[in-house]
Amino acid sequence: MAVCIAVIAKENYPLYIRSVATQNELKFHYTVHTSLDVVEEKISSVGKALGDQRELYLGLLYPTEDYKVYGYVTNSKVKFVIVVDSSNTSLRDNEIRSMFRKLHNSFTDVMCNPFYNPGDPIQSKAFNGVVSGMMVQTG
Amino acid sequence: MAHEAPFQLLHSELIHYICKTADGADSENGRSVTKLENMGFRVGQGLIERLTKDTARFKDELDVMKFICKDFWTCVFKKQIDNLRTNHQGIYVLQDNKFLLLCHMSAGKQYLEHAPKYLAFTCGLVRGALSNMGVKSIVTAEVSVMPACKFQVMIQKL
Amino acid sequence: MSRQSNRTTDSKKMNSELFTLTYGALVTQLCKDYENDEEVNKQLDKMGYNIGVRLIEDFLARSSVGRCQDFRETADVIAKVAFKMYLGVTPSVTNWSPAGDEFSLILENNPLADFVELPDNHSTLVYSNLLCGALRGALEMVQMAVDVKFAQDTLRGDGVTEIRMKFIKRIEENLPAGDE
Amino acid sequence: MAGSQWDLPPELCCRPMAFVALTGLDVVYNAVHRAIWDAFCANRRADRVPISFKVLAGDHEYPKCRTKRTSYEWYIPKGILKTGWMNKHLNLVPALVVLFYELDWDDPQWKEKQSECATKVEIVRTSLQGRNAKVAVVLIQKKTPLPPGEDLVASERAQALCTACDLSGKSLFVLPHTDHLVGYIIRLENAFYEHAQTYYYTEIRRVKSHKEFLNKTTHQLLFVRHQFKIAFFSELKQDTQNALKYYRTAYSLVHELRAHETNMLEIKTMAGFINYKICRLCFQHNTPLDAIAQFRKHMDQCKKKIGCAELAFEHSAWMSKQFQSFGELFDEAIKLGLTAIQTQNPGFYYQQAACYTQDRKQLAHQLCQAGASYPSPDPLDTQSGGLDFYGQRPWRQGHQSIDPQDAEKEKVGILALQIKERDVPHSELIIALLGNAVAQFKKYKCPRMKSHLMVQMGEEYYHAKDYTKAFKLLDYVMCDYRTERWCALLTDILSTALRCAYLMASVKDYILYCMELLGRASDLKEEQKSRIEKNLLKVLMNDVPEPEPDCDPSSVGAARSLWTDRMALAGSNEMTIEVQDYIPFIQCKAKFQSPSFHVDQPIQLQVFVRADCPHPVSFNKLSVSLSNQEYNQWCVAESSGQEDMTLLPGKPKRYRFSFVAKTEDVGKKIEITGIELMMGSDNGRCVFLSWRGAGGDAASAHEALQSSRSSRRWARGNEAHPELDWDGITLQNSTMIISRVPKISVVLSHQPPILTNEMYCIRLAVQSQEDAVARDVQLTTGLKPGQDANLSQTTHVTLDAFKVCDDSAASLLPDVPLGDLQPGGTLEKCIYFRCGSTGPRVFLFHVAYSVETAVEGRQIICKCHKDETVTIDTLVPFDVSVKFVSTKFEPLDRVAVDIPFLLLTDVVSSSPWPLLLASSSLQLLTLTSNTPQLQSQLQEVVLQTAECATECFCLRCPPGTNDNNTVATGQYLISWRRQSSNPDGPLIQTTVTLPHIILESVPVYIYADLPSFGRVRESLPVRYHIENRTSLVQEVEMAVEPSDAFMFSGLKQVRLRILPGTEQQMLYNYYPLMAGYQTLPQLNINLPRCQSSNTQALKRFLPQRIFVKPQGRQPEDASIAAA
Repeated sequence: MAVCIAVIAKENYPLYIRSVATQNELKFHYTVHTSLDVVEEKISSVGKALGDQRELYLGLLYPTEDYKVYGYVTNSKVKFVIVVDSSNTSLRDNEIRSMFRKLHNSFTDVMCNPFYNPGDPIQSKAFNGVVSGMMVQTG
Repeated sequence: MAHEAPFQLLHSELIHYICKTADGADSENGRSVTKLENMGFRVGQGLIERLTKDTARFKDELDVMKFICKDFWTCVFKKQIDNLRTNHQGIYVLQDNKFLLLCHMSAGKQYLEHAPKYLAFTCGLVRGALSNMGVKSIVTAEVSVMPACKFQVMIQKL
Repeated sequence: MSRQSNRTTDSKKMNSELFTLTYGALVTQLCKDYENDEEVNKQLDKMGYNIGVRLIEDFLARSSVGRCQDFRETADVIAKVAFKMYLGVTPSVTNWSPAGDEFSLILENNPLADFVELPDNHSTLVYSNLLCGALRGALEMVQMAVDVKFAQDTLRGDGVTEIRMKFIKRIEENLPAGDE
Repeated sequence: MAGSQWDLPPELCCRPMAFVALTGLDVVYNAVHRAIWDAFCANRRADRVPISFKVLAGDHEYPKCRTKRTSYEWYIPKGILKTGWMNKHLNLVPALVVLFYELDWDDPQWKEKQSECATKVEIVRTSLQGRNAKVAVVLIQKKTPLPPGEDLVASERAQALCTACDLSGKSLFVLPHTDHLVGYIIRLENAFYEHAQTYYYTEIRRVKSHKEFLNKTTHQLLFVRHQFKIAFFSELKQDTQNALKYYRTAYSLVHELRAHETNMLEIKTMAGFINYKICRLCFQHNTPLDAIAQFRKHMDQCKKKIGCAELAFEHSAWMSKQFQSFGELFDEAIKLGLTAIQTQNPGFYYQQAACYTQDRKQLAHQLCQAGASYPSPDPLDTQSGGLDFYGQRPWRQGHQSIDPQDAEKEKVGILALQIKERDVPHSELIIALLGNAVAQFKKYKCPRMKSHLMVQMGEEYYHAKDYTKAFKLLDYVMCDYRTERWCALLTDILSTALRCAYLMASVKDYILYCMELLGRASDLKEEQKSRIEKNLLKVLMNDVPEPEPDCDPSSVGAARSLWTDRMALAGSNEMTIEVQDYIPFIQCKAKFQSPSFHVDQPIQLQVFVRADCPHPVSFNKLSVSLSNQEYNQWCVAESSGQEDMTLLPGKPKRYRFSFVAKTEDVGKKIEITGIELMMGSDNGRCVFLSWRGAGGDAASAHEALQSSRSSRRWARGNEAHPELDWDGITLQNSTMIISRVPKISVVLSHQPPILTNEMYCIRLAVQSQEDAVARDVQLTTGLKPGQDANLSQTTHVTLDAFKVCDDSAASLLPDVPLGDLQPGGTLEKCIYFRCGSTGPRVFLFHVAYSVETAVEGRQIICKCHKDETVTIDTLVPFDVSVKFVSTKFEPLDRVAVDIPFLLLTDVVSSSPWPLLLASSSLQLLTLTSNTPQLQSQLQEVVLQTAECATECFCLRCPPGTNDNNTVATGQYLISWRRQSSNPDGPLIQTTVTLPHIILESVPVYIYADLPSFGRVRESLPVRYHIENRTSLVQEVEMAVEPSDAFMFSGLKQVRLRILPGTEQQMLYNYYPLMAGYQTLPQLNINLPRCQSSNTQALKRFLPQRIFVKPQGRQPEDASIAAA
């Protein structure tokens, strides 16, 4: 279960950030923002790497003392970032993957909503619902 | 949902509507063609997003182009692009020898003038798809003999 | 090529998506062009009509359905054949009026409205109104004047999407089709 | 610096090396010894064995060795590791003591020296009481030794010396003090190294041997201690593999110790030490992943071991240090060639260290209550001045039981520590660590991480009240967040920056950040925004703003006074903000109503302004600056004027400007170079927001793009003009001034085509529809520029109707004044064109004038112009053909000298219009006219299209012109004009150059005189003249052949001579017999003297036939009679 989920535009500005209410929201903004360094590095190294399987899932971006940050990039260069508590060791890699899949599917639907203007912040209720499903329930 | 009748009819309604409303001030159909193009753009964005959901990340521009010519075209127009050429300097020419949206128009010179209207949406479609893949471009189409047509994609380097 | 994906399978689905998205683009364009939702609804109905009158030929050609005996049969053909053929869904036919001249098509999911989320400032927009026009137009071509409208719409928070159809009259053969 | 309490001891961090003591060397006064010592110390590179040498006095006191305890029965250890231990074995207790002694084998007093040496050895031995350290002797000798075995004395005396000093042979060395010193030294030290190895080996054995005496219950501390010692000795022995092994066991043992409040610190300290050693060795063995894994494990195990709650900050301090020193190890390893990656580099550890120091700081703030005075006696000082064991409390050293034996002491001690913690400069530590981290992340391509850390640094500086530095850092990174559009983060940074600005009372920055925090890029709550807005307005009123919330109260006081000073000092109250780098709360867009304006219509310019702040805000002045400053005056709106300068939140306001362009700016472009909006007032403080170009700030570009794609409907319904939807407004930053539309018509009347060289007249009529007088109308006309170059050579324009202009006339006539033109009036003008070559030409008629009109009630004089062009083809007027014929109209291919012939000219008109041929003339060269004075036969002839006029001239080539070559004939001149053209207009001379002719000469010329006709049966006298044209006497044979048509009298055949230049005449009387055209009797001529010339040529001159009339009614006998 995630403590923060973010969608980042092609141009690296946030389209959607949601974090558990209890903790300092700003901190997560910073965490997500800094994680983009790694994302960009991974993206740019496509093709350079010898055995590069060009997966959309970027895996663990970097571990901090208290969080694990995972990344995923769509072919449209939109990034998803999921932050989980590093104390939460139960979470398996493929669970993270499936979370990203869910996100991606829901995001695609948002993109297909004719009333949504790509590049604008995401306000979709449906998307919000999907995200809520993945967040650590608090209070 | 076996076939594309509804889409084709919708498409021609689209053109009919746009060109009808375009009369008066901006009757020169340049403006209405732009409108069609923009609608196509938005649709292209959405389609490619769905279409590339399960594919591996693209290596480069050419990789994207190929995808447009094969998968994308197949899904939208039921066939692949017949011929893709490039000068390796950001210009690609996609040729479709039997373009779906022109098939129902009887070949013949008198229709050639209407061709732009029937291609604008598709130009937008391609441009939108590419732009969503991070490839900024200008897409133009030309018809010499119906129902064959060429789409020229000019990549805009940033 | 590197990505020989099994696209062919979902290409049908893609095509429906192409249709859905294109329709979406049309609706938003109309919303830009017209002052209020009422006019948009009207325009959609009109375009639906134009599509309907053309689509019916295609329909009769593909489906080998003959002339319908009564309105009930018509309802079934619409639901089981037409909708299936063109939208890939089969609405249920219910709520017959005692006189048998009025019924509802209940759509569990409405392909036109996949992905759509109506913004608040379009509360009175009947997003899928094209369908009404199409039905009206198509039936008119087989000498049936009907009145079609949305009774419920999931987009506006209803549980299901319901299209209400009312039979008005038979049109005499020689009468020309109504205006467009 | 403080916090050093947490630094790792140097003896832990250094690389342990075998310790060898050198005695008997006098490095001060003895040069030889000095040299030896230097050889040992100098350049100890990696290739030399790792030994640390020390020179000690022969009688040096080594640390005493405690008496070995025989049993651990009642022994209770007081701690894990003595603080002195490591240092002892690194620097105090040698593995080997080497005695240097000067002695050659053949020394005269061998005996004495030998015994002295023995005693020295003995002294050393005693001072090493109980240590296993070895002793070795080095004999410094002057002579180079003979190869082993040869020097019997040597071997025998060596033997003796060994026994005397009771040394094994292996411990006696010879050092010949010769030129190969270094070589010998290296051999020596290798030998020493072996000795050291064995020494440490035995030490390890010794420590191990204790093991069996130990029991699990009371001696856990010893288990750890021993493992550590073994590991350490192994390191000294350079056996790092085993060292690592033993350290690992030691580490696990540490964590097996029963941990409680009192010994927690000791355990953590030792754990930290051992962990350090392990990581260090892992890196050394180039297994960084092991190092990292070990460190993680270490941290996981210790994270929760906080220990004494009142001293929680100690734990954070310790944690921080752990991370820091690991970071340093990592960094060091990288310097030695290890490669790190973006996601695993020392930066993360420094960052984490910083994090823990931040915790430490917080805890310190919570726990160290101010006020309490430092207890005395100082519970922290110990009689020894230091601790006996690592990580113990000064006030209860060696105390190992669970609960402190003296609660009071405990409290005092803790208090002391807390008070000490108070004056630790935490921020310094944090900033230093962050600094290290920044350096690392910079290296490993993490720009965002870097800026994030810099933000933290900035905040730390802020907390440390170093506002200037804080401000610098924040301001530096701000733009990154702005350009990447992370509003939440930007807002956060801005808020801190604003606080700094407030506390420094830096007015400009304060205003700047207020403006941005009010703007759309900030996600502040409404109430915060309105608070900030209030402050901003205050500052603009030159008033002191309210302090920002949660500013440190102490500094707020200072800030207040700073502000009051600022406000007091006059001047410097103006400031300008370049908007394009920020996202201020006032947005601005400008557009010209149209991309071009005619000079006689007012130029309209709209400026849209919008404020995003919560409350209405008003400004004082809005001014647009244009590329041509003279117009700026018209584009100013001021609060003094009737304009309403108050902006309602989110409601765009439009300001319309319009001005009249200068007539001289026609054809120029006017650009908006900038827009300036003034807030505040001169008496208060005024801020100029200045936009570049037609507005827009750091964020607008993106917004424009988004809105262009947006599906949103422009402002719905009639509640607003559609254009007042903010995103809908598009910039139009420049406009063209184009000349006024002319109100005249230009009509051309003429008769195309042009005939070559004629003076072609085009009548130009300018009619005015102006309602004012069109002044100085000017015509520029002629060949339209930009056509084929040589057209301009052959085209000429003139206004003079009366003479043909020559080639000097230009192809374009500029600015022909036509005078003024009254309203409704018409001006006419004829222009004449002469074209020397055929083909189409484009002619330009550019009519310019100036007229006075009123724009916005202002009278302006503006120039207008109208262009007309016409394309006219040029044709030749007529074709002239010429031929030469004989007097008998037979075409001639050559002309005989001095014999008349005819020239015929045909003039065929190709003009569609009638031509008047005024006259024609010949200009002859060499030839002469046969007729006395020839005059034109086609005067005043009018030729219709395709009609032809022919002339005939009789010419001859004068004698003496050298024959047998061609000569120029001359020219044929025709002067003409269109019949329709003005009678007293000029005539055009067309000159046709006549073809050359080929001359020939004949030796004899013959011709006949005869009447123009004969009559049947009437005599017809024919006289033949024969001239000799040569300079010789010519003989001529003549014969007349009989003919049926004639009878004749005269010599039938004759032979005669003709003198040069003379002529002979022969008279014949022919008598025609039949009427009609009759061939005259053939006259055959033969020139025997010159066969060259053919007689046929001569025949050409003679008449062939004659017309014979039939006989008349009454016969004329006279004629017969005459016969």
